[in-house]
Amino acid sequence: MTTTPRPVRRASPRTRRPATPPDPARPLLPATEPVRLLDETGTPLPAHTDYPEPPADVLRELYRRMVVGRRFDVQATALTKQGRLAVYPSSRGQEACQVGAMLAVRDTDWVFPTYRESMALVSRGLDPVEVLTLLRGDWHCGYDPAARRTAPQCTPLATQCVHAAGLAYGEAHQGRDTVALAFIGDGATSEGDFHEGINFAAVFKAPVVYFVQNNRYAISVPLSRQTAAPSLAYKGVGYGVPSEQVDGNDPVAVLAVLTRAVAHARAGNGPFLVEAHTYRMEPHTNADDATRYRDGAEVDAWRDRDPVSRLETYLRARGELDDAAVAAVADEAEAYAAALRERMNAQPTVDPLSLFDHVYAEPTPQLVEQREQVRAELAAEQEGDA
Amino acid sequence: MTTTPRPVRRASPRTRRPATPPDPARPLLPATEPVRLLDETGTPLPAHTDYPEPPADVLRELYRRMVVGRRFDVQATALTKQGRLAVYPSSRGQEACQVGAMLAVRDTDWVFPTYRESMALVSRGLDPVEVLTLLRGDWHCGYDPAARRTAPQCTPLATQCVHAAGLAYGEAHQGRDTVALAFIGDGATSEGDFHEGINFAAVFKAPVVYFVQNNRYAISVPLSRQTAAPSLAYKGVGYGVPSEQVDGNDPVAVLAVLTRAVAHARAGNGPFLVEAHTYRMEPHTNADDATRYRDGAEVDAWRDRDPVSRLETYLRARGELDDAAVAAVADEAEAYAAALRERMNAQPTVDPLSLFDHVYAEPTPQLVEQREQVRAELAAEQEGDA
Amino acid sequence: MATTMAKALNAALADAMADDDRVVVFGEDVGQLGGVFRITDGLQARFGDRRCFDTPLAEAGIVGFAVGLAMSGLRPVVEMQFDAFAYPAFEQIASHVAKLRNRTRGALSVPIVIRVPFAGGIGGVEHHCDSSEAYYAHTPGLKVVTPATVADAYSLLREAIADPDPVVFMEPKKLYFSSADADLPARTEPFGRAVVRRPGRDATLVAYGPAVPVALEAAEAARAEGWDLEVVDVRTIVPFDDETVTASVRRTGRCVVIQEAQGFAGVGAEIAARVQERCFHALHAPVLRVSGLDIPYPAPMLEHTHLPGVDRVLDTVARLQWDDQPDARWLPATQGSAA
Amino acid sequence: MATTMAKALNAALADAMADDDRVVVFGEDVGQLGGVFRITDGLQARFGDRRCFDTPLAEAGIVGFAVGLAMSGLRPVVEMQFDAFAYPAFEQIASHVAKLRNRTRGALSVPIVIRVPFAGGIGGVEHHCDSSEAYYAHTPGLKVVTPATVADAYSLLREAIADPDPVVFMEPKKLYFSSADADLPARTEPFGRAVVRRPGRDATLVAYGPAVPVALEAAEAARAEGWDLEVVDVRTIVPFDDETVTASVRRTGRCVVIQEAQGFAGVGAEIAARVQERCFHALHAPVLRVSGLDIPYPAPMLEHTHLPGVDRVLDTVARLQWDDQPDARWLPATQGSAA
Ligand SMILES: Cc1ncc(C[n+]2csc(CCOP(=O)(O)OP(=O)(O)O)c2C)c(N)n1
Ligand SMILES: Cc1ncc(C[n+]2csc(CCOP(=O)(O)OP(=O)(O)O)c2C)c(N)n1
Ligand SMILES: [Mg+2]
Ligand SMILES: [Mg+2]
Repeated sequence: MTTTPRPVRRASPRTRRPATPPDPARPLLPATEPVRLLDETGTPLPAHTDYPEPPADVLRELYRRMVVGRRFDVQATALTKQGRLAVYPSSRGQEACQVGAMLAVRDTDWVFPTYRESMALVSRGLDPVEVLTLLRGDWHCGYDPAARRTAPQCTPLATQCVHAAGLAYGEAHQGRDTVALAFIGDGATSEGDFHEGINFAAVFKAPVVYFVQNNRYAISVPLSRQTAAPSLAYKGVGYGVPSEQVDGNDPVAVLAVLTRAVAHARAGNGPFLVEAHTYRMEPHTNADDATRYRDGAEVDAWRDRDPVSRLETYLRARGELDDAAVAAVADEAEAYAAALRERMNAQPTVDPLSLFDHVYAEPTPQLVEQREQVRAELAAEQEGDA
Repeated sequence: MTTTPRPVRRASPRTRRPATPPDPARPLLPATEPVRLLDETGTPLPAHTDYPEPPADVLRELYRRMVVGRRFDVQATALTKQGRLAVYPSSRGQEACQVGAMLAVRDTDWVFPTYRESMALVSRGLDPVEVLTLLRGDWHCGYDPAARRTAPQCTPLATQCVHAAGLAYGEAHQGRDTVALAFIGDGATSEGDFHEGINFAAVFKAPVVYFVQNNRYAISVPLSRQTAAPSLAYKGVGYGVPSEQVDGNDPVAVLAVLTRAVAHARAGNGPFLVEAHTYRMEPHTNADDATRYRDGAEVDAWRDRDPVSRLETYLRARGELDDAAVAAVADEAEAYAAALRERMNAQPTVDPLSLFDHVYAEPTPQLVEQREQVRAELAAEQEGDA
Repeated sequence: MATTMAKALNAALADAMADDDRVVVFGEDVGQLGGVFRITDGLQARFGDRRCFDTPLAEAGIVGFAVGLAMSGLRPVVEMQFDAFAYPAFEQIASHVAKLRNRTRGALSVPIVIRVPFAGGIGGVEHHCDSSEAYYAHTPGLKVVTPATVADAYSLLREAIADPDPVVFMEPKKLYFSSADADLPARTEPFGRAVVRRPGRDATLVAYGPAVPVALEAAEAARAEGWDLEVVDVRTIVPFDDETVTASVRRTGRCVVIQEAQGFAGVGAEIAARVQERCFHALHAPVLRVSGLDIPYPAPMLEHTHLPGVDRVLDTVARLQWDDQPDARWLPATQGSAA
Repeated sequence: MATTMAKALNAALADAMADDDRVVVFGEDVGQLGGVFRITDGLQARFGDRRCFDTPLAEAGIVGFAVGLAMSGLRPVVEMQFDAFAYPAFEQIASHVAKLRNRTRGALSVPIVIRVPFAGGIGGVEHHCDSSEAYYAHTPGLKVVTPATVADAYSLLREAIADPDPVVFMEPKKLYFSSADADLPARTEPFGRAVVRRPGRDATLVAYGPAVPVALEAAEAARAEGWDLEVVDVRTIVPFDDETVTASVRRTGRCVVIQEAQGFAGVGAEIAARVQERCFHALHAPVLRVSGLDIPYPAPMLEHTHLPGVDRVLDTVARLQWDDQPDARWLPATQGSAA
């Protein structure tokens, strides 16, 4: 049954109530444009009242780590060609996000990375061989998450958003001022776990920063298939979570925005949502063929917004970086890559019987039985080989 | 590692860019206050430019169905006491929403109800005995969803939000102008499926109206534990979905807002999100004890905002309703309840062997075997009885 | 002292919370309401709303939040309101809860207890009566436990909370309000031990959770038919106690496995497969199974047809080839198919 | 003509779409990319993006959307990108896809095909190699199908799309690029029929999906040991073909069930339980099982230890009590436990 609404004559026709109360959405919505402190050429933009620029020494460190991070990333892709890595998802083009985020948190904070955050993790100081263990294939997680306060690189998309909420709440519950930083991709924001995670964090005022690297693709699927929202940062208000969008290829802005977001969370104000607009320069992984779904012109356009050269230009212009410093960082990056290459050349050995060690704290009788069976199989194999 | 941001001197210090582009969130955000056309006493408010009032004949029909609906609801609760229903979730207090929604859609539109929408369904014209089948316990769904274009009353919370998106898209795909109306409660908006459903609808521009009856409780859990958002309607913008909030106890406003939302969807503009602020007057179901988690004063306060008497007052004031008409509607409601009572007194019979009929289109050999076993068991039982 | 399983579970939670500050209890309606089955009754009042609290209505959220809390050093005990409403959390359970210890070579453990009121027999409407234990039992890394007695309810839940591994704790809804004498705090056999609830010489009934009382009742009724049946209560599905079960079957030479869940690829299949593997030469008849039908859980008025009751158990015991003749059921079909 | 399983699946989708306008294909990356395994390659180019399209990245969304599309009269075929990434959709699958026909007394049917690339053997990292078929097989209302040959891949997928019931179509990833001669459009045996892939007299190997080539290889290798093994390919786990399997085992008198999935409460347990129930008097040895270990799927470098290979199968065949002596493995344990 349908009804065709029509206006009704009223006793005292007036228009809508004049005085509207203050809009509760305003403090939660992002600025309509991404925050930028540098333009695309690396020239500083007018000072941003909300986001003071990080100090020069921090920016030099940011530069150093981005250069090393990029070199690491290139090396890792090369390792896939040499069969030393099963697969590698590059974050080339996302250096400002990967490294900026790690400079925004403390060593005591927890980080919840996805499979794409290898660069972030080595930038955090994790051993690159341990970071690449998952992708080399000798075990699922190569580092000690508790010791490094870094969750395993997460493959089931968006699931880490909920863990971050729980960890952050649990830390606060125990009187510690830990912040949790959860990485997530544009595509993964479509998953229910993103919704549930940020909502739990908001309801429990858990100190979490949700950091969306919107690199415009989820494998082949463009952003337009993930959302009809003006931008992903607009999701914050629906959870009562303040949000911001930032130019993800502006390293200074990324660091500034995340620093403030982390401070917001640490101060007990609950979660914060940051969306960085960036671009995945490489295919999804080395196994992907990006030419099937996007053209080179688009990639080229983003090449011009390269975050590393942008920061270099800026720091040089400010006199914070000269040729010698740039060369020194480049050398450091080469040395880092060479050391990694060499260590990755060693074929790792994994004891097959270790398969049974960590299913439960103590293996069940069934697993003990299966371990004996495998032990016998291995012994027979060796006999066969001998 | 932490960085303490500090301002940097710049070449040409200026403040933030002056000209900001138009805010893309604005057209999607709800008005900061719920839409109301009647105040709590039933007095009309100043005309609302966005929401013209529905015509008088429709309002009289709304009143009639609300009175019948309420009577049905009371009868259903009574049937639980007589053991004729296993359980009944009352929607008393939500009559404006339950009935208003059904007047906003066409018979050819699809409705996706939850377990709480019994009143809506009988208001849609479904046979009340069929509607109560689920709750009486003779089968899961008593009506033919395809024939009545009404999905089974949904228990797994929020899952129907995704079905509605698919149905609406599928209808449009086949050139039909069907709108899907999906009911959902405040609590269920926390589920991932709400997020995924409304996002799919938005990305595919599927004609769905998501209608949140925010009755302030999910069983015992108050709204404050579901969200930190200013209100649930603020979730729309994060999906690019326009949204509105409405006084859910103002029947005229509910109908006006939903009518416009349905028109928006039917016109090909994609989904629309409506949040109705209302209150569940009864316990969650007859099996619940609401005194454990809320006090009578709160319930009493909402009694003063009763949607039925509000509409009655208004229609009487407008001369659209007089004592005779009110009495006639009351009589109709009584007759409806009496007929229902009588039909529900008959003990339904269900053939146990029908258990095997609708697992697959054709029973598998395994089910055929099991059916024979049950047939034998039943025969033995009968023999035993005889 | 006579008490109910619901009260025993409540006492186990309260005692665990009193003994260990790290234990936190949360879920839907577990706070002020005390849970729809009142298993968490009074915990918020006693321990405060930082130790026992309601969450937003989202099960993946609840389990994932528990994962994070466990990473921070707490010991979360979460309630899924009903069996089928744990399904939204399936990814969190299968891909994280079950695997985190393994994925991190033991560096992270997630000692979470996921309480799942399960199975039927209470006249619940659809989606409120699923038997979902097989999904969890088939997922390595989870322990799966289900009490059938009041004392076990207390003891197994205490052990689950203290256990270093994640435990899916399946509570048979229909037994919540059955009462028995139990001196709480009771401590019964540990995880990994099945228990002979009733000794017998002629055949072994293996059952767990809601099927245990059915097995006991059937064993009682079987006396009239001249059968002396042993009843083994599995208690912990994972880890499974092969020793107790096989010892019993080797003694009796016959075995029927009883579960309430739909039969196909259920836990009963595993038990039947294991028993015949290990007891082949002791068996005088195939291991038979009694289970729910392979159908979606039916509406209340039909559930008694679905549920394996005493008659179905006795019919099956009768087919244990007491005369050493092959089961007639399979003969005609075979001859047909062999032709 | 030699073709691969991937190509056969692609052809089945294309032919189904050409034959029936109602067939729509969607999921993650199935459009322009053609799927990460290229199973949907070219479909969007040929049929347009209303018939083959990408969705937001959300599996419950994909399956729930398919439910709605099916209600509107379409025939959705959805792709879950990998096995473990179907878990977010578990509630939609278990509570709606499997049950809608039943819940509505047949008024609504949801003829959806859920394609799940599953199992390992391809060096995939964690969460990309789960064998999840048992979760679906244990859920009444779903049909569960898994091809092991190129021709079956085509034929079973066509049948799945035409079937009035929802079908979980499990595609063994490691077989995608194995090729065989197959004249497409091929039509093989219908749902509900297992097939004897290799006749033999001494024992029956029952396998499905990725385990079938292992079984065949083992049967070949077993000739050297003097065993003539029959191999039965189950093909459709639900509905299960008792007739073919039991006829084979009655002929051979011995049976080994092979699955790649972790063993506990898996499909192999069901098959073993059924076979011993139905063939008890024909069996010269217990029905044995070969499966993956009861551990989370391991990292690539260890997967060969996990996966049931030819040696594990032959070791198991060797234990089929050819000398009619009880299995020595169980004896010491038993005596220990009986003591
Ligand atoms: C639950 C789940 N579904 C599907 C996948 C397969 N998958 C891996 S990465 C990916 C795309 C993710 O895109 P986005 O979130 O934008 O992150 P990005 O890769 O761009 O960093 C998909 C679909 C997965 N890992 N988990
Ligand atoms: C997935 C799921 N989880 C839990 C439940 C149990 N449950 C039934 S109703 C309900 C509360 C729902 O609250 P709300 O969405 O506000 O709707 P209302 O009952 O107020 O109409 C809960 C938790 C369920 N039905 N489904
Ligand atoms: Mg992306
Ligand atoms: Mg509510």
